[in-house]
Amino acid sequence: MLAMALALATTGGGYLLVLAVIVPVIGMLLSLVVGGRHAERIAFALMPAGLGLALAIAIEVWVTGQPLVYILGGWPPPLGIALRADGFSAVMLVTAALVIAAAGYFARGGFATPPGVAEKRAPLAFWTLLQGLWAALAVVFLGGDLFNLYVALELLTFAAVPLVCLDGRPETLAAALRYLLFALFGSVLYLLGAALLYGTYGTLDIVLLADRTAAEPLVAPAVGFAAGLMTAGLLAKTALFPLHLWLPPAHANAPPPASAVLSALVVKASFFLIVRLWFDVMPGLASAAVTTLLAALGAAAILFGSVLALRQARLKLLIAYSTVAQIGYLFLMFPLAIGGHPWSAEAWSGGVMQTLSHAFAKAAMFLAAGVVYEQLGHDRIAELRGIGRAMPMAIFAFGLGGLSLMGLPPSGGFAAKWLLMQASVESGQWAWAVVMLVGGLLAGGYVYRVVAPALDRATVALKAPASRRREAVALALALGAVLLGFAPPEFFDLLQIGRPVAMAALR
Amino acid sequence: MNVAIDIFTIVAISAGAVFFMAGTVGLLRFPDSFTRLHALTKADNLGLGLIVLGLLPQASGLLGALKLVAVWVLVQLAGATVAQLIAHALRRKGPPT
Amino acid sequence: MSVIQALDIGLALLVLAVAGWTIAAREAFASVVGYVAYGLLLSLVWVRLFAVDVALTEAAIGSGVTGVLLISAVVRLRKTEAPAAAERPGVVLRALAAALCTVVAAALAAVVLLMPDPGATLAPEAGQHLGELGVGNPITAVLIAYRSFDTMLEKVVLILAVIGVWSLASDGNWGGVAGPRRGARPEGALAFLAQLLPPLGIVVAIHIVWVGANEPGGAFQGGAILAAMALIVLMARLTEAPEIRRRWLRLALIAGPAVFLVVGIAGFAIPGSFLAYPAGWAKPLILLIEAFMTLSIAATLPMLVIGPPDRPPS
Amino acid sequence: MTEFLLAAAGFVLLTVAVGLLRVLGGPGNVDRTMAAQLLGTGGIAALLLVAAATGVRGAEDVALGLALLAAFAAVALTNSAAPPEGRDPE
Amino acid sequence: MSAAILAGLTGAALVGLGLYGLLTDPHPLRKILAFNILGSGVFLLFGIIARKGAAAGFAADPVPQAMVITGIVVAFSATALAVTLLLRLFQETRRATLEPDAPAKTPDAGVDG
Repeated sequence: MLAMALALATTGGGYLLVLAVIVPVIGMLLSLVVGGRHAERIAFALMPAGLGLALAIAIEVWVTGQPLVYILGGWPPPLGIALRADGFSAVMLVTAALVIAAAGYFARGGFATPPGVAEKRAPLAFWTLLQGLWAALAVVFLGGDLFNLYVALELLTFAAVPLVCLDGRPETLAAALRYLLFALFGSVLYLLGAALLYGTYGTLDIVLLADRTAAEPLVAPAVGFAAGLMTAGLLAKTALFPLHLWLPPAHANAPPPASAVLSALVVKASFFLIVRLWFDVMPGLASAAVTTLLAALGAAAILFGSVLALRQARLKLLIAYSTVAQIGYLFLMFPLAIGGHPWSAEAWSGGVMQTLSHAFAKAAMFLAAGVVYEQLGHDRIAELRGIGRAMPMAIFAFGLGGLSLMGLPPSGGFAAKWLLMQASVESGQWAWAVVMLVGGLLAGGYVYRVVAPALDRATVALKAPASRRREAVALALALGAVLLGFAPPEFFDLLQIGRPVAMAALR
Repeated sequence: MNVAIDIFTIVAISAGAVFFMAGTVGLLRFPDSFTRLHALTKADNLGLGLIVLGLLPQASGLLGALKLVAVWVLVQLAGATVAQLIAHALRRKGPPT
Repeated sequence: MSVIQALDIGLALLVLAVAGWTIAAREAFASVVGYVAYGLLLSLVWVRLFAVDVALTEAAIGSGVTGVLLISAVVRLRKTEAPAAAERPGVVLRALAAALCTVVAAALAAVVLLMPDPGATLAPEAGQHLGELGVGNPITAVLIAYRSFDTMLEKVVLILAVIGVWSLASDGNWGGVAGPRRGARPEGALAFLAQLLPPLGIVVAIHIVWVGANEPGGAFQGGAILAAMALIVLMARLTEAPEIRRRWLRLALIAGPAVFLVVGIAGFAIPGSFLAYPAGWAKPLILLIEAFMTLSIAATLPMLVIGPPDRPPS
Repeated sequence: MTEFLLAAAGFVLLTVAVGLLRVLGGPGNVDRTMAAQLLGTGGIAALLLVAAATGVRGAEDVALGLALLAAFAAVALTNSAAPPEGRDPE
Repeated sequence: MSAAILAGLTGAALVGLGLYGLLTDPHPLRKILAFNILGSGVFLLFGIIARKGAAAGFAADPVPQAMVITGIVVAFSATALAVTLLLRLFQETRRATLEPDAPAKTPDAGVDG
């Protein structure tokens, strides 16, 4: 009951959670009103503040060893809404702040308002939507109420979809429309599930729901059905195989900074909610059948996505299909991390590490591909020979990101896959380990397809002058993915704070 | 007194319902769009008027009655405009079907 | 079977029939008109469910404003219908989809029938604090007090949607005006309606916002009616929409969430919690927020309907 | 009285439903637009009757809202059907 | 059978209908319509849940009703964005299809820079 009482009252430092949400909201509103080049300036002024807030939240969670809570308006759940941050939320917030800052820094120039022009379409849209997306992510990671999270998911959709088609080419418009339809389908299913949960338990607060589902696990058939609907909806948004159809065209055609943010963060947001749902809200319902099904889809995604990535002719499509595959790894944590087994903590850390390292690695690779595209005027893989000399940092970033995708040391991807593999061996679920090994080999194949010819000694004709600044941004993100592999044990302790099973011991 | 009012309500509303039926019969039987339009906008608006009239004594206070009348006026206005617009559109399209 | 049951069953069948028409109609226009009729019928269902606030929202947004949006779109897309119809999946796939949807609907129906009655509720908690808030309409209390955070974010969703719609303009038209040029001769009847209706509509909208604190109504419903009035004036070409670069337009768009945020941040200082209202100040603050939310919604919805600017700024 | 009002509402709704079948079938878009008008009038009548019978507060406001928007479908149609200058000449 | 149960069954049927339209109709505008019907079915289920929660002198639980109001507004903005995207797609390609065939064959066509 201690945990319950804690979850329903504002904790010290809780106000940081509010600020983490409203800072980007204020930035977005101000950018729209002031307009012009100020939109970019406001976004840049607020990025360090957002990063600082995210770090402050992470430190506060780490120091207190407890999730942070803020009760909005002084109305405690079930009537009101709570914001909560556990270890997972905190690291996701920091990741979001870093990736968004990097994407923003990369986008400078590409989305600049030229002097003498009061305001241009693409820059204003990009900077306001980027901040809107940031706010949406903050609510997703901090929201403690399933309906509030529905609003957050919609915020995310409305910020992400227009980013896909900022250049207005027909294929990006079609990709954006398809993405929007999938996303709306996902949210409406999610909302339907939430309705059934409210009808059964009379609350949508995650902690209260967890308590009530634990007290009466299968009080009504509504609960299982609701969980199924919500999961199906969120899977459509996460683009888990076979609901991935919308992802490759959308991610491959968006402007590079948008692609980076979409693949690094936006698909992770709905994944984050699936984790919340099955680990926090209704762990009692996560039977072996459910978790195995999720992991089996994940395994199928790994194999299918990797093979398709191997066959793509365009670099950005290759990276997008690699996202389909890497999302699959995330779902391997379900059969391994559920429950209070000795290996669960490892699997949990592995799943979170995969989320983080893929975010950095994939953002780096999309930005690197953006540099390639900009300087060559195309991204046909067959014509990439020798670009390593022209843009060494970009290719190095791509390679380092690939290293993490393959799961080779030293990288965050290695740590993630190692932890997951260890858990699958310890739990006797060997099949997942085999899938991970095969997936790693296939990833090696598609990374090699790009890096090997790039390092060739050939000369290429460049269309645009090299931008070392942009290459450096990509490289910095890739280094972030590598650095995660050196995370100290304290970092893994942080990831465990608020993990439902760990919290159950407190009750 | 109450009975008299209730009888008034019943009579007015019944008459209104009959007009609605007449409107629908017109929609079904009239041969072309122009005449159907008449059946729709005229008969139904009258029907609504009678129903509003019947409900007036049952309304809660002056504001309620005022709102009922306003509803009727607005529907009249919409009906008149729509009849005009649709007739125009039909004429632009050529001979009625 | 009592009269009311017969009425309810009839209404339900009618709703389903019109919805079925909307899905199955061969021509898209027929489908859209079916949807408009469907929205109207739904408001009746909401009244039967004692959800007058929802009925108002459905009437104004679900049927009215959405209807305008869809009808203007379907007329422009007429030529795309035949090619799209050729892409229709085969009978087997459709039968499979139908089976899947039947299973989902049946399961849902079973779940609904098995739900406890009376069910879980927050009505007592919601009613408990109405006194201290000074409002009589519990839905307003939920929207502007208990779950005000959702309401504020939802308005941000609307603003992002406007930015998304605007972002689909061509570069040259950025900052300009959306919608048809003024001066195309409006139909006489339409001009007449567009001059007569808005004053009445504004009165109704203000009434609905004002009573919203205690009776059904509120910012969303009132704002939607104002938006509809703006749309009819635009459709009659009595005036043009503002250029999207106008500062006042953008201020109107963000006014609602901005006031929400200001009140919310002030709440940090005085009652000590974000979005909390100091004792005794709740009602005036709620009315203040409602007023600005109404303005914002009235500005946002027409912008979403008329689409991206299609003419360069003057 | 209540029963009578409800019966009247049911009757109006029934006539509306029959009329709806007729106009939704066409033949043209303009005919179909009458469906919205038909429901605008009949739906409002049924709504007022039901509200009077069940004593739901605020239903007049819904009727007011519907009445304000009653002409919208027809206006939107005639407005888009006549292509003004400056829009795509379809 | 109470009005609430009936509305709930109607809602369930509407969800099925909307889902079918969303899955099978190839035209994006029809998909958008189907999405709206699906959404209104979900809202009706919220409505029945609210009605079953009648308590403390209220005819219905206000919390789900307020959620429906939020939901209707969000569904409208989604419709508006989707319709605008579709119209723009039509303007560019004279077609309204999501099938990625013709434009995708020449990935670099029309790229500026």
